[in-house]
Amino acid sequence: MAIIITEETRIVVQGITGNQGRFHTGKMLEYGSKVVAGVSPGKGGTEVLGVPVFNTVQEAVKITGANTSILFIPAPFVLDAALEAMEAGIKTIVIISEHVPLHDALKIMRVAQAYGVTVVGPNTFGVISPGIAKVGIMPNTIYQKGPVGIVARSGTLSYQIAYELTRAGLGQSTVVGLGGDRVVGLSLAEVILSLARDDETQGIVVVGEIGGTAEEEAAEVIRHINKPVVAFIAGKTAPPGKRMGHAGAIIERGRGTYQSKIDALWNAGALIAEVPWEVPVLMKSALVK
Amino acid sequence: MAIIITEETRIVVQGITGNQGRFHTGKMLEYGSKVVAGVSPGKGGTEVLGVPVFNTVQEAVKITGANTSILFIPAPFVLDAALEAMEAGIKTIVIISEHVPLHDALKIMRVAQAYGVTVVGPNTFGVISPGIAKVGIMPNTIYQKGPVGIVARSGTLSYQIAYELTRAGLGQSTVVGLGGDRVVGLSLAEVILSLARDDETQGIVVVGEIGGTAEEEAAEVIRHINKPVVAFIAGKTAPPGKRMGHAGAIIERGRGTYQSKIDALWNAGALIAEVPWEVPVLMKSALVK
Amino acid sequence: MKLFEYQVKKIMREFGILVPQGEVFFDLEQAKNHLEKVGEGVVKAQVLTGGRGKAGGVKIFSNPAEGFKLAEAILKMTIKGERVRAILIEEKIPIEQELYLSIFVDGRIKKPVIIASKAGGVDIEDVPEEEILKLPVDPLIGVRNYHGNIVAQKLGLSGDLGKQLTALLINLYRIFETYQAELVEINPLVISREKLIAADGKMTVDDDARFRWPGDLPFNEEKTPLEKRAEEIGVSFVELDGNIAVMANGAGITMATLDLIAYFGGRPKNFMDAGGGANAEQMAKALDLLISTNPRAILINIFGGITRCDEVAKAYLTVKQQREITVPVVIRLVGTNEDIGVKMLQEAGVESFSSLREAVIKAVELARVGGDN
Amino acid sequence: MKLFEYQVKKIMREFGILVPQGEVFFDLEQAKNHLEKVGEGVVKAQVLTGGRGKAGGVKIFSNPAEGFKLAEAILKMTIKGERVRAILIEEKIPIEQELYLSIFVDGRIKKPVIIASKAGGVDIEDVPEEEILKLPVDPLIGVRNYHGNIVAQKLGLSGDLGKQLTALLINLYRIFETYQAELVEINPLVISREKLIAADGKMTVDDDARFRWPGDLPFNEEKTPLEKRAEEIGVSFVELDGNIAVMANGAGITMATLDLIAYFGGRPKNFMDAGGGANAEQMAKALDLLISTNPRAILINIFGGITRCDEVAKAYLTVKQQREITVPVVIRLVGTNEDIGVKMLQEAGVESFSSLREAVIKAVELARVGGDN
Repeated sequence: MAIIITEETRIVVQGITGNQGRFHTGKMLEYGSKVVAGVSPGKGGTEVLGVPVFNTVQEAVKITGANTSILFIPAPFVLDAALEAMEAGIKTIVIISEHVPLHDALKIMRVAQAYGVTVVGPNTFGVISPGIAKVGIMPNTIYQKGPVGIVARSGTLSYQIAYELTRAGLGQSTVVGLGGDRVVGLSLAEVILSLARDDETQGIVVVGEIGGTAEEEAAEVIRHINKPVVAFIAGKTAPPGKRMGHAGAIIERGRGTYQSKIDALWNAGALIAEVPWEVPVLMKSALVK
Repeated sequence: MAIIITEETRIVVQGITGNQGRFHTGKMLEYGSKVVAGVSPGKGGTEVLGVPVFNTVQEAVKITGANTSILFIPAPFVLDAALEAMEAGIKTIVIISEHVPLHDALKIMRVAQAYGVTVVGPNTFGVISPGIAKVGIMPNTIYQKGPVGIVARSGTLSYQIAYELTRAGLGQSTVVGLGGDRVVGLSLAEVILSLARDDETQGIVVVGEIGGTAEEEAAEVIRHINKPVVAFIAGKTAPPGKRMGHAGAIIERGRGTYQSKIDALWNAGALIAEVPWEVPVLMKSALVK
Repeated sequence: MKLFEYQVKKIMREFGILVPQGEVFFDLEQAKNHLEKVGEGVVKAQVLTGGRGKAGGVKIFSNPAEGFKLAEAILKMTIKGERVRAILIEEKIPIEQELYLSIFVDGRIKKPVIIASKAGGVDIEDVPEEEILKLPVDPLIGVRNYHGNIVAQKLGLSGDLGKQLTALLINLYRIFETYQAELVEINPLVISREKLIAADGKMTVDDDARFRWPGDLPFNEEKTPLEKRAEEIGVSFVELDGNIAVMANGAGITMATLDLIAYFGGRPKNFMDAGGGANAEQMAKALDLLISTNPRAILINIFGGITRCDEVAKAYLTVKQQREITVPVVIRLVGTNEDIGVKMLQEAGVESFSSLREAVIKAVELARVGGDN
Repeated sequence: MKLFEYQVKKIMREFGILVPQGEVFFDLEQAKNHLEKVGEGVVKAQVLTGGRGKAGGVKIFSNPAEGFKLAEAILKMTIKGERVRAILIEEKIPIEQELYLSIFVDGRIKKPVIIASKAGGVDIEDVPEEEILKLPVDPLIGVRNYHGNIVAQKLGLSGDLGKQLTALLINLYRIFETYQAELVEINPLVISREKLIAADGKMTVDDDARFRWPGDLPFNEEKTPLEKRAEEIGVSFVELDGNIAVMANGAGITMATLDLIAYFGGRPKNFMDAGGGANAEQMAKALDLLISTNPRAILINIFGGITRCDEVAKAYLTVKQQREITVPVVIRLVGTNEDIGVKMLQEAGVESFSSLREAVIKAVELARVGGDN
């Protein structure tokens, strides 16, 4: 079945007429994703790469049956776009945009909770269920359908790990990017739980990094699941207190360190990869057992 | 089991130190209701009629396990009190207060929906499950445990009907006052559905009035239930366009007339009482069948 | 409370919504100079009821003399029983298209709803459902740009007009929230020289939120002296055209009492809803007021909940002591402190009923005995 | 971005929160007159890092001469690597009790949380959990009176102080929302002569919401010239103390690259996160900047997603054409347009890796060859 993105996923691209929206719509179509609609106020009635463009999400949903939205929207307008999608009945929203104001993210997540909507991101590379569809901006070429679910806090590092897995002959069920911001929708623990319940997933790879306490909370979940979990955590040698590109990577107050994450995951029964190319090795040996 | 108010109901009175709060706390206690706490900011640590008073609902819930709140709060502060109750984990809120601003009621109902909270009122006489408990301001003496559920839009008229039923030997399972405002929590249709599912309820009495379209919507529900429904609708001779005491009773635009309500209910299979004392007669004959 | 068009338009102007240039006048003299100045335009009766256009309350004039004549006539009009209290003299604007737009509180879904239609300038009730957009608004989120996009789409507005619509809609919702409205309506919203202009404006504000209205809105609704007096006492009062005066406690029971009077062949003259928890003093005053309307009979129907029967008895006995009551009074008392109340009345030699049926029949009978009308 | 205490207190004052009287000075001369005037008080170093008290950055003076001496000393201080940029000279207030109060964004529950404790004036991390109230706030509802009641209760404030607390908390939340803060903190919140006074104030505002901040907040965080240059280019740059310069795309992969360099015994000198989708021109400038820091070796690790490998190759070749590159550069290219990028490099005689492992080993080796340090 895969998680989040399935055969039933019908995608509307919000901001389809922008550079990024147009480019990644093409890439998603190439991958076989069902991109059924685009939204761009004032551009309704036109087409982008054969995809019909609507003025409102409401109309897109009504006419095309879209149920999943991906946002390529300038940060200040993401709140509006996400609210519009939720009110129009969209049930999964993937927010690619970076630099979304924190307070806007709070409002989005609160409304999503009230509406029963799954939000991925902001500042995520998206979600891919190889062989089915991708709703995101990850490269099309590195994934392969298979038994390993990946959940990652950062994009490029997860590409590296997926690449290593694929090269080792371990395909993926679903790969989820949580997003690099302080407030994001799906949490590490939630995705791990979903993957644990997913029939197609046999093993789970956690791609974490220092900062925050997501990995420590995920450990509490990992303790209770029956599938092997392999974790790689970046930032072992990162200097304390330096911003490593995004806010999630601030080490503060002794929490969220490399060691506290490794300890928590190890104690919960996860296998720890010290370098990225150890991930497939550990997963293979765990799946054989 | 009864509905809304059951054996598990543990009541916190918000505004317990005011005149009304104090008076009706006494009446509820006399009736046997489990009033476990009162809330009155700044009066925490005192008691009212033996009921401990707290500064906050949060504390009252934590210490007494209250799950149901009744509000005797001046109208301008009802929004705050209701939000406080919901955030503190209260799952049923009965708002007695009149003249709650309409926009505040909108916000309360929206938050209640998000939190999964049942709201009765505003401007209601409350709910009573005879023999179990009452959360409201209805007289203690007119009810009797029995098989008839009553749902009413107005208070005193429902007292009259309950009185007639009791005198005729027909007790009540639960009596629900919806509240007389334009925006209230539970709707006529919702309560009818709950009563239809309630084991203890064998027949349902609808006490309606002109104005609005609640009875017309309720008719859609009545069509699908197996228990007899007897309806009495007030306002047959009310002059169009006159305010009959509260906003719910404005007849406008030809909708919500006596005739449209009677027709809808009759067509849905309800029995129509032309005068209040016909209600027990019709109910008795229906229950015998 | 309903607002007059001129009040609504003043508010709209303050909130950045375009309205025709215009001025309100409460008497003819004041209007005269203005009519000379503008030369041509529209005279519009200021009333709270709808349908003034059909009643001749809106007229176009093309010279000051004509304007003066129209203003004079309209100021003297009574529309659906409501006297015209002012006139709005407005510029006449060229109309390319008429649309409909409103926000109102939908009690069924418990949300504000935006109503929009291309069919403006007519009664929205007469427009077929499929030509009307009903867009619910989450009250915790309010109206945002995307609502504007959806409405603009339905109204067929694009480009600059679409942007104007979005801005206007957001402003309309600001008015709705600021004035705690139950309804704000623009009908017609006209397209005139590539601008969206509110050619008319209706608004009902929530009396219960009066303390939040910005500034002081005057009380618009006219009350009769009796209604005013009742309001002072703190009860609600409605005049009808029969001969039995009714006092009851609560809207539902009051209506049911009127129905029962009719059921038994009587005719209510007026009624008073003493609501929940009126005290003896209030009720005595209310009773005094009822007596002063010279009914053939008075029916007091109290089912005590918050209202206590002893207070009702006390009120009646107080009035009886203070003045001679020549009109027959039927008292029906049930509920809270019924025993005390009934006993108080008995001791004073006053009969009371516990059966509603019997009380109503008695009142109808007494009114009939009292005379033919 | 963190704000200085004096900025936070200015904002608090504007929002009706009581703060001690005080004035900020950026040089000693300006402070002199003020010290003469006030006679006694407190000199407080203005830095963005915590722990200035322990570092001697807060001192009491009881006469102008003492104040001057302290001000002079403090203005010259460097606290945890941060030079003192200003001093705040404040009145000394009598302290009856010290409390803790803050609002911050809790990413785990995705809500603002009010943190309150009776244990003020100390590091909140050192206060036992059970002495701390954590009260989530619904971001669609905000802070209301009842939140104040709950917090006042926990802080043991009743009567007038309880009311002050509620008002203060609501104002604090207004600041939190208005400035789009991640954190607003008052530690200690003191009770002084029956008033609640914010004796210190910390605030971190969301850079991504800069366009919403009212007025112009100055950029507070000091950057090195290299960091400033990187910011101009649009990449993020951090200086470390090793000898291998790293350029990668994305925070996670950048950190992982540093880890791998350490894993194979190398030491990163600095790193640059080119993030998502930097173009050839940006990357060429970034590379130029890296070269200018004179590392022993440069490791470029690109996994192309939005970033395209051909753009990376183009950037490298552009720089190579424009200047002599004496430092060895190891390029690892995988992902979007990998084939094109690799071919471009090959044609220019530049080797590239697809294996991350081999690339890192090579870079560490080259840095070692390049010298002892």
